[in-house]
Amino acid sequence: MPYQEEFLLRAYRSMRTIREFEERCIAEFMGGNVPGFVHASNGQEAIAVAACIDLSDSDIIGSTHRGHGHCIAKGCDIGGMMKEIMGRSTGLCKGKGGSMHIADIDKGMLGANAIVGGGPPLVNGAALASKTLGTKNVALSFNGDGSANQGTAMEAMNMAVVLQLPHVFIYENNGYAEGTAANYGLGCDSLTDRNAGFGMPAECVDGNDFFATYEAIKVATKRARDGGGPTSIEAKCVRFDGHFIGDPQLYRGKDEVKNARKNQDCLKIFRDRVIKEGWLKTAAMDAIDKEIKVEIEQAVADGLAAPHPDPVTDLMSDVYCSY
Amino acid sequence: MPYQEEFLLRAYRSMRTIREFEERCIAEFMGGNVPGFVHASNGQEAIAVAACIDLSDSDIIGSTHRGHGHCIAKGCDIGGMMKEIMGRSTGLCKGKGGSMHIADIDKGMLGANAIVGGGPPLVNGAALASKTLGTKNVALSFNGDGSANQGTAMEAMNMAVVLQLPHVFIYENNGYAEGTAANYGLGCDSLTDRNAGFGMPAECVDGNDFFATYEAIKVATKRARDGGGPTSIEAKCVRFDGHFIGDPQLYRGKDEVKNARKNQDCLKIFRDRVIKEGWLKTAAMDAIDKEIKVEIEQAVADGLAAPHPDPVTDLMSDVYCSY
Amino acid sequence: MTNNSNNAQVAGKTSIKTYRDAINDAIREEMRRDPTVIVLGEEVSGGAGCDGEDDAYGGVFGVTKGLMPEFGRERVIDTPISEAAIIGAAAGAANNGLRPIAELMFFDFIGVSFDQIFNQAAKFRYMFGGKSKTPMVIRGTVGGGWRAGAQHSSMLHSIVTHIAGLKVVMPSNAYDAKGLMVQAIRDDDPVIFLEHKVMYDNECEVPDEQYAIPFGEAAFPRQGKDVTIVAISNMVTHAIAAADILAEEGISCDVIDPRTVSPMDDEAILESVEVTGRLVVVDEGNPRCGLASDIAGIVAEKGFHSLRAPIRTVTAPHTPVPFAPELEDAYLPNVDKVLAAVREVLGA
Amino acid sequence: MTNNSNNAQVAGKTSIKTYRDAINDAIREEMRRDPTVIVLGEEVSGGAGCDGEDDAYGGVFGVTKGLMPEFGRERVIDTPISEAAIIGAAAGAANNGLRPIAELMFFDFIGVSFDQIFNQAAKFRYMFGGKSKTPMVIRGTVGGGWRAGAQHSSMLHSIVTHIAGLKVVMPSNAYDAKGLMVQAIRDDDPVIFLEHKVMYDNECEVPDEQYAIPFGEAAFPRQGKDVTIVAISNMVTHAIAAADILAEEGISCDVIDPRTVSPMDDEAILESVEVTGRLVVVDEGNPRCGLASDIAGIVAEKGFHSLRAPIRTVTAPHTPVPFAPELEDAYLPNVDKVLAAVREVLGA
Ligand SMILES: Cc1ncc(C[n+]2csc(CCOP(=O)(O)OP(=O)(O)O)c2C)c(N)n1
Ligand SMILES: Cc1ncc(C[n+]2csc(CCOP(=O)(O)OP(=O)(O)O)c2C)c(N)n1
Ligand SMILES: [Mg+2]
Ligand SMILES: [Mg+2]
Repeated sequence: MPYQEEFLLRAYRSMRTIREFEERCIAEFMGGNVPGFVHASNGQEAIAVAACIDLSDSDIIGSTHRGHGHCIAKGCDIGGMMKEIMGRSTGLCKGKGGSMHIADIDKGMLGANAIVGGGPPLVNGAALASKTLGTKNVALSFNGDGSANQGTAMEAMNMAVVLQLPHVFIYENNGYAEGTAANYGLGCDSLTDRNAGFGMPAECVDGNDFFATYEAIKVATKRARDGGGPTSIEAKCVRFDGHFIGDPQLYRGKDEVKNARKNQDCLKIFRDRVIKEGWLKTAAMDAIDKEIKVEIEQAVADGLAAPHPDPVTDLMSDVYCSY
Repeated sequence: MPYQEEFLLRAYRSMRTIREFEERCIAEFMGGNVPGFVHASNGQEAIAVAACIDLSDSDIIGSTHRGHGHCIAKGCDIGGMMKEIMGRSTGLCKGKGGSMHIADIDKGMLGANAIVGGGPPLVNGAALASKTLGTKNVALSFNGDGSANQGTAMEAMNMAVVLQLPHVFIYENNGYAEGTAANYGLGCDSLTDRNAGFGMPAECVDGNDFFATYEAIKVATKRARDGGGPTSIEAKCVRFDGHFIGDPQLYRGKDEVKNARKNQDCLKIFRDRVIKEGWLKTAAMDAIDKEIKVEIEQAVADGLAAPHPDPVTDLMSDVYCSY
Repeated sequence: MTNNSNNAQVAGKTSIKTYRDAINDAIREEMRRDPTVIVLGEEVSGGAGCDGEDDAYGGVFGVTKGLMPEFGRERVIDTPISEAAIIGAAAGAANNGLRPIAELMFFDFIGVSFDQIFNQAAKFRYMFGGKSKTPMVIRGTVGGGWRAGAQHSSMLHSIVTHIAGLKVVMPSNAYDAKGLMVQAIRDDDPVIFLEHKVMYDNECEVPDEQYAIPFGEAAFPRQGKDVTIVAISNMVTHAIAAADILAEEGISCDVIDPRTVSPMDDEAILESVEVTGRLVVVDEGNPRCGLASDIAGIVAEKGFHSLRAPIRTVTAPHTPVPFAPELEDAYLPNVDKVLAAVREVLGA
Repeated sequence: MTNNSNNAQVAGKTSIKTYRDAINDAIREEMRRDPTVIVLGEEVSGGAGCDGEDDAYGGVFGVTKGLMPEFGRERVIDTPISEAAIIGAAAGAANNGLRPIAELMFFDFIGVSFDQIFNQAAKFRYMFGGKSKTPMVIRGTVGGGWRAGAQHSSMLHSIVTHIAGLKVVMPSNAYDAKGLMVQAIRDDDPVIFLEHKVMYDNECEVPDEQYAIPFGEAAFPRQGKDVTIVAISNMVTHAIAAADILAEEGISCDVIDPRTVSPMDDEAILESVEVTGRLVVVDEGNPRCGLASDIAGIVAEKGFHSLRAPIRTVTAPHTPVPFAPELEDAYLPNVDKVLAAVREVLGA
């Protein structure tokens, strides 16, 4: 068995937690308990978990507007996340950030980013700190097919090569940037080839396949840690929900989502594989499913009960360390 | 003879005019007659002329901080240019622009640009206007090896492909961005390969060879005009002078410039070729050299005699068309 | 005319229209009239390259809905997520015969496109000695109230107002939105057109035909003689509400809506302060180097002798926009804050 | 202490130093003291990948000269021309244990890096509920006088002052430049450090040892009771010259140099105006939503009852910076314009 049981269970638990968290987020948003814009990552769980499962808290990730999955995969507390997304003062960012600006520096989660392409230059910085201080930490940025076209992302790739930074660029190609096809926004035939042109190893994987994604990122992470510089990994995947929660998704083909949920569900594919290979038992995974339902239920209940920020003191604090 | 004599003489005249203009600019700058920063393009004449010689006034070019050669090749009046560079009110931009912001809209010269990477998005716009209005004009942007790393340039390339704009991206790779080697700033091995990754035809030519450069750009321009979208042409070349006039160039290798002036002078190479092939006579070119000396002499004299702008009326005009 | 509409009167048929539809109207009619007008930006139509419906969004706020079906993808252009390239394409096209309307989905995205706005489009005319014109509009949504957090809720109008070469338009109601958009499209200079996202559904009576409202002419939604209240964009809503409350107490407020903040109708403000002697400025932006202190500074310089009390500015605090509803509500200026400021300048 | 130096006194050995060298000193000593301080930007060393000399530039204005030979390319990092990536790398590194000093060769280049400055670095602390710190310095040259034209001569300090989360430092002399740079590096928040390019060769007496000048404390290069002149960066030079001329006529000016414009020492200004009753603000930036009107606005709000005359602002006009020397000279505030303004507020 090429993977330890503990590892497989951990991977499954993490993916299932994301799925459950996102589905519940959607429900709570619809129910009016979550303010603002929320971008759910259900469908893309395998990539987040494949990327983060081997990382330590001192490794760094930089995320996107669609960041819940990355947070959970990196070990952020789901209670703290739910409170943050609900805008409560005990949330991960005291309710000041919200879904699009969630961060947990202690866990090496440098932040979601509501600016498309905002993350990769910052993750270069985390990687530069690792290189300068000799800590051997790696830094991973999550990017979308759409954000690939933002100049900041492209500059960051070139600079990562020039400075040989330990930065793994992960591109989650879910086929859409809002309501625009990835194939339209990207003028090239292959994002992976385009990224390879920047002078870094670049690989394209099936992001619905946890194992394929995991193996590719593992190689890239090791290379980065060993001083071999950046890598680009494009993971093709499916966005199960709208661009934002509430998006009517008129631009999607008939039955596209239905079929994807049936045939391209990374969780189902994982389950089928580990069962087929005899690596895990159905019962073990079902048990995890149940546990997680309870955990998420608790997170929501705690979130709804959590205190709201104080409009006077909380509004004015945390702008500066000192002024 | 694959080229008409008239064409060859025109090409030579244009290149020689640039050379003479730049050398005189350097002298006048050193003599205190030219204020500000000036970036001379001597050494790179073949590219400017190869790119512009077939263009009409309604075709558009967008230039860089190193823009004199592009202006001259596109047909701007050297008298008006010299006055502009000297800051006189009868200059091409009334003395308000200067060397780094020289423009001549009537000649399809959209402007030098003091912001590295500032040009290509704008040239996309010119190309878009051509496409939308169906004018069949082409638009060319001049870029450097250094500006290739600016996100704006990369965004513009992708957008040009997506919208299939008639835009030829010319990269003058002169080996340096200020005092940084092109090979350092570009993480990739080949800028041409990187640009090809964006989904456009990309070719690398010897920019010291007028003919090679001309032929490549001709194909690209035709493709653009015929609705075939953008092309990238990288032309390797040599910057004969400093980054700016007055640059001590400590970063350059011993004898590098001397050798380049000897062996990689595009004007010499042109002369040798046309004589070897029997396409032109030495005397014809020598005659042009003499004429141009006189013209430039006149441009300088006119420039020095030209009126200065009026500190009251000229300062406050031309901010808006109406306010 | 309803509450928020302007002082001007236009003959002809009118309809009750939302702010969103008024802008859509203006653009559509100008596109019909003038084939050089184009629209470009992310999701301005939506559905590009997709299997489902075209014009799926018509702008994420639906402002450009219906334009692509009428004018086609050649004139209503969905772009990659490349704001610098969007603005640059608009500016370059504007120099070459088109009148582009570029959309920044959220004006917060000026960060990735600012050079093309302030160093390029804004400066062409001056740098080139008056020889070029750049007739383009940059539309962007501004402002808080949507719980959209620090990177999607900013105002930022003060930053573009600082830049010579840009005109800055901030309609506070549907009537003005239409007339100012028509002017923006017909104007030969780069115009920043800022739409406050909480106002998209606000309605008022709007003439069916096209009309242009000149830039630099304030509107006077309430007239009075005790205190001048200058407010902009959605803050006009609060200023009017405050004025109506104060009117019942016998305090008469002169509410001025500059409508365009560059150029700005300084004279209207100075003339009003000449009468009232008291000034409150309400602006949702941050306070430092913001529009509120800009107006205060102008009056302290040119209208000093009229002033009978300290000027009071009502702005957001010097913080980013917080996410939590309680915090965002506390962050934003509102009717109560305007009332308090007016009472202060009167009581002082 | 020479003309331009500050009110504070420091014991120990001093030398006559240029503004350039004072900044270099501050950075070098901090880099010696603290291994987490790094420098990055275009040409901060120069010669990367070339056959000739290393440290060929040491910054295009020579400010970082000598740092690379001492600290190596690992800590003095030449970068590609990618300002967004430069600022992003600094911000991300600052969140992860380094204290980067990023250079924007000309501060005019904020256009291509502005998002990383204002939406990222400036907002991290607030958005993340106080859980991160971003100790970074962005150095940039500002200002006119070099005939560098519209895209290399801007001030732009008002734009960053508008942004909550940024501190903005604008030293007017070598003494302050050193002390403020030391503070900037040691500060735990993002600091914008703006160096006026015409001052690099200005000299004054500077202590050899390191000292930090706290932010938000104005300097008082001239004291007086007839009129308050607030000036910033290179405008302090003109304000002092004007004050010295007026002193001979028996007019005593209180010249205030805020040194840092965010945070700004409002109190020093208000206290001075309490005495003088008259205020002139001199700022090289553009007028609309600029620092001059910001200060005027603050005084019109908080110091109104002290004022005995209209406030006068002396700024650049509402135009880009022109190239031709005559035009640029007319564009820039100068001693004559300050004198005229002072006479106006006194005569009025
Ligand atoms: C600079 C910027 N431009 C535009 C947006 C609006 N926007 C938010 S997400 C998004 C699409 C991103 O697509 P992609 O990178 O593929 O990520 P996905 O949503 O598919 O996860 C857009 C256009 C933004 N937030 N920031
Ligand atoms: C945005 C921006 N960054 C930096 C500069 C400073 N600068 C001017 S030219 C230049 C080098 C450009 O190199 P390249 O593109 O190769 O053009 P070349 O000078 O070789 O013609 C730099 C860094 C600038 N003007 N604009
Ligand atoms: Mg996507
Ligand atoms: Mg070069």
